[in-house]
This record gives sequence, structure tokens and C-alpha cells, in this order.
Amino acid sequence: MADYKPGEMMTVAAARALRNEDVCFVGIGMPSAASNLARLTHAPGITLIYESGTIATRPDVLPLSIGDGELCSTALTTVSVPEMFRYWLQGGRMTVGFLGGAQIDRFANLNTTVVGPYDRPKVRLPGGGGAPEIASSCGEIFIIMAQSKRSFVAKLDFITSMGHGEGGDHRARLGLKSKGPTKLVTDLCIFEPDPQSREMTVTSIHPGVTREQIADNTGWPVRYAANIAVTAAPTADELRVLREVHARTARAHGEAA
Amino acid sequence: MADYKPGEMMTVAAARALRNEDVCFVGIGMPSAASNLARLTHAPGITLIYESGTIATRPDVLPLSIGDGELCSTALTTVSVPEMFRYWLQGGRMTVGFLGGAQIDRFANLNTTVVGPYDRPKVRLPGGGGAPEIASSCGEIFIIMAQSKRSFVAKLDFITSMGHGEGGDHRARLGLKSKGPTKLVTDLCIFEPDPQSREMTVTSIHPGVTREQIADNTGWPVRYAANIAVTAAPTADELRVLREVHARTARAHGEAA
Amino acid sequence: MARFLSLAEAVQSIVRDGDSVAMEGFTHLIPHAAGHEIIRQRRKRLTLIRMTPDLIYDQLIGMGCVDKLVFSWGGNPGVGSLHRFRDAVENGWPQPLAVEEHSHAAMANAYEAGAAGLPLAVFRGYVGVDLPKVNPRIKHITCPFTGEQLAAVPAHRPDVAVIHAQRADREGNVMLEGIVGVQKEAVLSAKRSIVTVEEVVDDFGPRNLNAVILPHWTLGAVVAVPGGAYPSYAQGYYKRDNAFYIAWDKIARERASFQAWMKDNVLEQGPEVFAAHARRLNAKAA
Amino acid sequence: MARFLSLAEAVQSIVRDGDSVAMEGFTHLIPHAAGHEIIRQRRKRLTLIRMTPDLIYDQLIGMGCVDKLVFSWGGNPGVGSLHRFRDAVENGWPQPLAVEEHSHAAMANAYEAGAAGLPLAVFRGYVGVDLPKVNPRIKHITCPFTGEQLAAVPAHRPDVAVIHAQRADREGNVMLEGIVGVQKEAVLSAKRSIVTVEEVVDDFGPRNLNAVILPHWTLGAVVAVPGGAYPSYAQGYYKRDNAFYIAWDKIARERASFQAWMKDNVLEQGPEVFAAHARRLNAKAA
Repeated sequence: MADYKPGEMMTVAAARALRNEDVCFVGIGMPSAASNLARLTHAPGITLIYESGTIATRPDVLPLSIGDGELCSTALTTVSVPEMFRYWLQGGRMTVGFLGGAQIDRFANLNTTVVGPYDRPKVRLPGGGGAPEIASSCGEIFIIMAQSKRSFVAKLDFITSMGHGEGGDHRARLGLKSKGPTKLVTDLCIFEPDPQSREMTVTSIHPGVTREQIADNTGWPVRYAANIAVTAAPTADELRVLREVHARTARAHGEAA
Repeated sequence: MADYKPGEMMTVAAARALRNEDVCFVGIGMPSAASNLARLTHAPGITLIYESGTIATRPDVLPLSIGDGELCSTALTTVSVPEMFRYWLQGGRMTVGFLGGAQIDRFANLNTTVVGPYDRPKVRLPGGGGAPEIASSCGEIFIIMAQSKRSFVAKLDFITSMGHGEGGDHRARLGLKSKGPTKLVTDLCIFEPDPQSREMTVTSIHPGVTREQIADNTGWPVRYAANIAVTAAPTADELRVLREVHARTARAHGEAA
Repeated sequence: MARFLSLAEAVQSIVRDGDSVAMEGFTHLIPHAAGHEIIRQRRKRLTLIRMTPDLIYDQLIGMGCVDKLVFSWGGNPGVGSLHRFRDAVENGWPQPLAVEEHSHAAMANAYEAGAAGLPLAVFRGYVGVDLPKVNPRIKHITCPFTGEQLAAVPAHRPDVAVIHAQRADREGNVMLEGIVGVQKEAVLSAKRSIVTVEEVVDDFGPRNLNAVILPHWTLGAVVAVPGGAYPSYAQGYYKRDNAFYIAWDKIARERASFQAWMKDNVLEQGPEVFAAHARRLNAKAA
Repeated sequence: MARFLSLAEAVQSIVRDGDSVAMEGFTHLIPHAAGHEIIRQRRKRLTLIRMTPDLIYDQLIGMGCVDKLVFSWGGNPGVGSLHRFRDAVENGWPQPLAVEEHSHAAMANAYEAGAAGLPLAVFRGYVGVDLPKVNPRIKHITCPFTGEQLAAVPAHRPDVAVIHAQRADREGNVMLEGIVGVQKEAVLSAKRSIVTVEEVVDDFGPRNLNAVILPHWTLGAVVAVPGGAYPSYAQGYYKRDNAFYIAWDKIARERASFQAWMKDNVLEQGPEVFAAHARRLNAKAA
């Protein structure tokens, strides 16, 4: 088995969740790395869409921002941002939305707005961007986040985007027809929602990770599914492709430094 | 003075109403002929827009339909029809809308929908198309129509697009900020709205036309302004340009016949 | 996901009796060949939606395929009336035609709203006119910020959209250019779709970064039908046959001449005649 | 009607103290040079509107030009926080910053509605989230056809829109391509506008029939500022200087280093430095 870092395991596990036939609304950063890894490995037909308007983009290097020129020049076409949010996102054409966040709770609600009170924030985060409507309009949501007690919290200061809300049928009660977060991939494990309570529940643990580690990095008492898998370690091919794309990206973004 | 037909006088008089700085939403048929005559004579800088989405088009021959290829290939750019109606017409960017119609009343309301009852029409006309919102959204409206008792009627069977409604401040009472019909050019004369009543009132009579002729071709008792001009006859240059464009058009549309 | 089918297969599998069907095209790229196939397959009880129903809808109505028309301007552009449409409305021949009538602004906004997944379109329109009196689907909402009354119509959500475009690539992505009308919105608002194209190319090649392209996964069937927009036109391929539009006035004026023409030119023909029409047109223009 | 002006003249005549200003650009074509000119001319009490406020808004905020920010995502894309924005919100330095916060969908729809001359934008959004609790300008309407509750926000109608584009022709028509963001909508929704361009050409020449073009009569001032989007990019001209975005994190972290950088690179410079930035970037890439 190849040697790899927890972040690589996280990206690889997230990439595997994507299918060849998915139409994926891609957030910047780790979601973008995972989505492109999927495209470069098992899902060459996947359609990647960024909120900057690029449809079916095939970047050779990972974008630093959501609107790098590489995304546009390798896209099938690029539409305006109002069209992206109206016809493509709200139009219900995305099978998957791929998000990250600053804070998450056990129902996979996300906070990227503020730490502390909204009017007098301790930390002013960037804000929701596309996330509120990505979370409600895409068929399902995959979330990728490194685990820590600061980011996996018992109670969010602010709900920027809705996961399963207060759990149970909360989404359905609000009229949402989409599934919400179906996978939360971290550097330690994979969570999926419990069929009834919709609480995010560990269903797979990455090789070598202990339940104690998971507990130490989660701000709520973690629930485990009845049957828990061990995540398959990254294959040599997955690692090679991921590292190559990261190397190309570093060269491209560093070249003007 | 050159020899000319009443229809030529009508088109020339309508063309003269347009200004070089106008942005004109052009209806098909006579409005299109008049608008292009203006562009080819005194108003070379005029912006002509057709509802098919063509912006700043400069057709060499008159289009038979609102979406002939000539309109697109000579345009600055062509936008989608929803964009045309949202950003350009409703956005309030047109200084003038240029309309024709099947029937008109003395307040310049137009009917292009039905003759007879709506549910059992004697004649089913094509319908309003863009006219209802052209009439309300453009800065002002010019109308070009040949006069007859069948088309200039005391009461419309159906109000397809609003002129001055019931007269007076009717438009303002409905919240409209645009001026409505400010000129009605016919083959006999030119009407403009009375400042108070907004009834369309003859302000200029074409050379050689009598008030009796006007009365014989109007379905209501015609009012005349205090000072009435005689419309200047078409100049040799206006006639030459108009006839050339009609000849080019006939050749182009007939070539596949 | 787009499948490459024959026109007969596409209509067979995608258009059903009783469907609401939007065959769009704003003078340009009108899907005549697909319309003829629907007539040949004898679809019934259709609700046809279109901003500018013209010859192909006149033909569908005259052939008894249509129960209801949702539209904003029904005429032979630059020529005059649609006689088959008028005969259906005025005389109920060959069967009564229900009408849901809008303005262009309402129709364009209703497609836009359908593409955007909304239940309604909101716009400033229908002020001081009679259509809201005869169309109960025109309502109003009040702006919660300004108090202004704005018109509202239901979004279009047709069962099927049918359009014609210039090109598809081998994946089934479709590119349009020129007067693009509401075709993109029609496809994106519909549950199913058929796109006929002038040609299928290996690759679109270098193109404008913002070209109007419908990704293959937004489409149902893609069918190569060269000339498939004739007698309308396909920018870059062939011009509009204005002479035919003028000739149609005479053909459609009488029921008998209409039926004879339909038999000779539609019922007893196949989609391959469209390529010949386009070639003939280009030969005359040259 | 577009006038060709110098950048100083354009900002002098078009941007006023207290204006609401939308300087748009979605990573691509961000009007940095125009932003610097606004800082040099010491505009005050501005309300800045933008979906993705990044470095140029960080600079305007840090230099005390801004009373209020209307936005949906304020960060240094791919890098981290905007330290001057955070310092203003968290500590009121150099002055308090009022915030009106939306989602991207709301902002994009609000520009679209502004361009469309509507008072409000209607969309399906803000379900189950906290923003409506802290932003009283988020309201709801009920669809009269389905009963569905939909989100509504006021349309954006900025006093001034400022964008950067690739090309203008001699009439002052402006062409954009690539990631076009909400720039067209920003201009069409605004009362006045400034467009900086990479170059002014005699004629756009052959172009896509549906190219994104703003006619000259929709624009206020057109200004040639080669490199004027640096450190963002202009597709076809120069790439994004990702290294500068990374470097900004350190520059902006402390007030003193920020002020020193602004003095050296903005206050004591003119728009001509942008061409040099773009040349340097292209030389490195080659």
C-alpha cells in the first residue's frame, strides 16, 4: 500500500463518491480537487460546473479561484452568473453539489458567515456565496472538511446553508425536494445521514484511524452505523493522479511569483 | 415636386419623426420601412432593435419577417428573446416604439386580436405579439397605419395595446411613466394627442388631401388642432432612397420564387 | 442524456398523444421537419405552445393534431393570416381549438421562468389591455418593497420541446447561433426534448467562449436533419424561402388545397426532402 | 452615450461621494485600475455592491472610502480572509462598515432584476438558513398559481457600475468574453457607468453573432486602461497573478503594511502602471 497523507485519503474518498454520470456543482478548494480527481480517474464523463458560469470544464491545473481562466478556456461553454444561478442551479440540473465550510454541526448544517454574534462577530468569515442555494437546489450534497473540535461543533453560531436542519423530516417540512447532505468526507472517516434522525453517522473509517481520534476531533458525541467499513486506502493510481495535478497546479500558480 | 403615392408619403412622414439619437423598437411591415428610411436618410446613427433580439441592425433589404437573417448578420449583436423583453424593452431603454395595427380608436388604442367577440370571433387576427408591452415600456409610441373606416373605428372590439386608454390622465393613473402614442401617421395626415384630452388630433395634412377625405376614412368625428400644417411632400432624395430599398427588397425576397 | 436517433424514432419515443409541446423558433431555425414527422405519426390532442405559431403550427392544426394553442402572435410573418388557425378558431374545422393567449413578453418570461425552475414569471406588463379579461392565467402580485402591482403568469413547463439547431458534436452537445429566440429556454423548461440539427460534427472546434450551447445531458434525442428548418432558415446554411411563405397563403386558404398539399408534401414524404429543399434554395441564390 | 475619457476624468465626473457603486467582476476582469482611481480621488461614504468583494474592495474599505457593503462572499479567493474588510467589521477600523449580506443567488437575481427594470427579484432561496433573520431586505412572496413561498429581494439599482472589458470599438460599443459574471447586468441596472477596456479597436471585425456586447448608448464613460484588471485577468490578454493574491494576505494583515503599500502602489501611481503589470506578467509566463 502506498504511503499517503490524511488529506490525500480525504480527497480520494470524496472523489470516489462521484459518479461518471453526475453533474456536479463544484465549490473551490478541496471540493474542486476531489471533483477533478474523479474526472481524471473513474469518472471521465462527469460534468463539472463552477458558479463562475463554466459548464463541463476540464481544467488541467486546479483553479486557485472559482473563476480562473483555465476553467473557462477548457469549458464546453461559459454562461453569465445570473443564468448559472437561474437556469442551471435553481433549474435543478445538478445531481450533486460539493461543498466545504468553516463549521459544521451533526446535521451537516454549515457556517461560513461569522463566529460569534452576527452584529459583533469575533471572526467575520467570507459569507455564504453560493452555498445557501447549492445546499437546497442540488440533488444531493457531498461535504469535504478536515475534522477538528473548532470546525465540528455542537452548535453553529450561524446557519449559512441548511443540511438536515434540526434532523428528521425538517427539509421535507420546508418544501425541499432534494436530499441534502448524503456524504461528509473528512480526513478521518466518512459520515452519512441516519435514515431516520438524519444525524450524520460514521459509516466508514479511514485505515489506521481510531474512534478515539474521531471523538477528539468532533464537538458532539459521534454516532456510528451498525456496520462500519474500513475505507479502502488510496490506490497507487489515485495517488499518482492527485499528486500530478497538485504538482501541475503548484507550478502554474507559482510561476508568476 | 416628385410624383409619389400616398403610401410613400406616409412612410416618409413617419421616418421624419425619428431622430438620430433614438433607440427604436421596430415592428414589422410599415414601421420597419419607415425606420430604415430614417436610418438611410437623416438619422444614420439611429439604433434599430427588432423583437427577435437583433440590436443596432442595419439591414440592406427590408425584412419580410421580424427575424430575417439579414437583421442578425448586420446587427451589432443578437440577444435571446427573453433578454430582449426583460433587459431591453422592460428595462426602459427604447426611446420610441414603432407600431402598426389592424384597428385603432381616437385615443390610439390598438386592436390586433379579434374582430367580433373574443370567444366567437368574426375574424381572428394574429394577436398582440410584443405590442402590449411595447406600448407601455417605450418612451413614446409612433403608429403608422393607412386610414379607412374599417381600421379607424369608434370602438375597438378588443384593446390589444393601450394608447391613451379613455383619454386624459388614464395612462398616469395606471402607473405608466411613458408618453404613449405621440404621433399617428397615416396616408392622409398626421395626428398628435391633444394636450388635455389626449384624443388624437390632426396636426398636419398631407399635400392635396382634403378634410372630407379624412372624414370619409375615419370612424369617429375627427378633431383638428388650432394650427394645421401641410406636410412637406417627400423630397426627391427621400423618394429615391425609399424606392431603392423597396426594389432591393423585392429582388431579394423574390429571388427564390 | 442525448441519444442519436432517426427522426421517426425520436418522435415515436418522445412525443405522446395529449402532450404539451413547444416547437420553438423565432423566424429562424423553426423545426419544420420534426413537425412533419409529428403529423405523419398522427399525434392527437396536443397542446401546442409557441410565441409565434406560423406555418408548421398551421399545418398541425389543420391536420387535427391540436386541441389547444398557447401563443402570443399567430400569423404568416409579413404575409398575413394563418388560414388553418383561423378556420379552427372561427369555424371549429377540423376540430375546435382552445386558445390561451398571451403577449410576447409574457411568453418569453414564462419560458425563462420554466428554465429557471420557478412556478411563475413576474414582469411589468398587460397594463390597460384586454387580455387579462379573457385569460384567467394572467394574475398579479404586489412587490413587497414598492407596492407596485406586477403581472404574473405560470411558467411554461412543456412535456416536450422541439427545436432545430445548426450543429451537434459527437457527444450530443448542440450549438445554436444567430437569432436564438427562446429555444434554449424551451428545452431547459421541458421534461423531454428533440433537437434536429443541420449536421453532426466531430468537434465544434475553436468557438466563442460564450457560445450558445446546450450540453448533451440536457437533451433527449438529437437527430441530424439537413435542411430541417426549411422554409425557415438556418444561419450559415441556407436562407429563408420567403417565396414559400408567400405561396403558403394560397395553399392554406382552402381546405381542399391544404389537404392536397399535405398529402403530397408531408404524408407521402420523409425528412430527407428537407435537404433537397435547402439545396434547391442555395442553388437559386447562387 | 459613451464618452471616451481619461480615467481621472471618468471618475471625477461619474462617481460622487455617497454613491452606491457596483464594481463587478467574477474573478475575471475586475476593474482594479478604476478602483485605484476612486481611492486616489478620495471618494467617501460609498455603498459598495458586489457579489465577490475581494482585493480592490479590501483596499477601498481600508482606505476609508466605504460606509456600507452589499455582498455575498467577501474573501481572497483560494487564499483566505480579507483582512481590511474583517478589521472594519470586527474593529471598526478605519471606520465602521455596515453590511447588507445576501447569497450569490440573491445578488445575481437582484442585478438581473435591476437590468430588467423590475423593483424586485423573485427566486427559490434562503430555505432553512439564518440570513433572512439578519437582513430585513429579504422578504417572501406567494406564488398565486401554486401557493409556494418564494424569496424576494429588492433589485440592485446602483448609482454607478464600474467594469473592465476586453475591447471597445470607436463608437464606444464594448465587447466582453470569457467569464462574463454579472457585468452586463451591473451596467444595465446602474444609472451611470464607467467601462475600462484593454484596447480600443477600429472595428470588432468578424465575431460571434451572439457576442456579449454593450451598445455605446448604454454606457457612460469608456476608458482605455491596458492591464486595468491586474492582478485579476483579462482572457486573451494576460493571466491572473495568483502570486499577488497570495502576497496580498501578508500585505493587508497589518494596518501599517497595508498603508505603506497603498501609498507606494496606489496614491503615488497612476493608471499607466497597470500596463506595466500586465507586460511583466506576460514576460514571466513566456
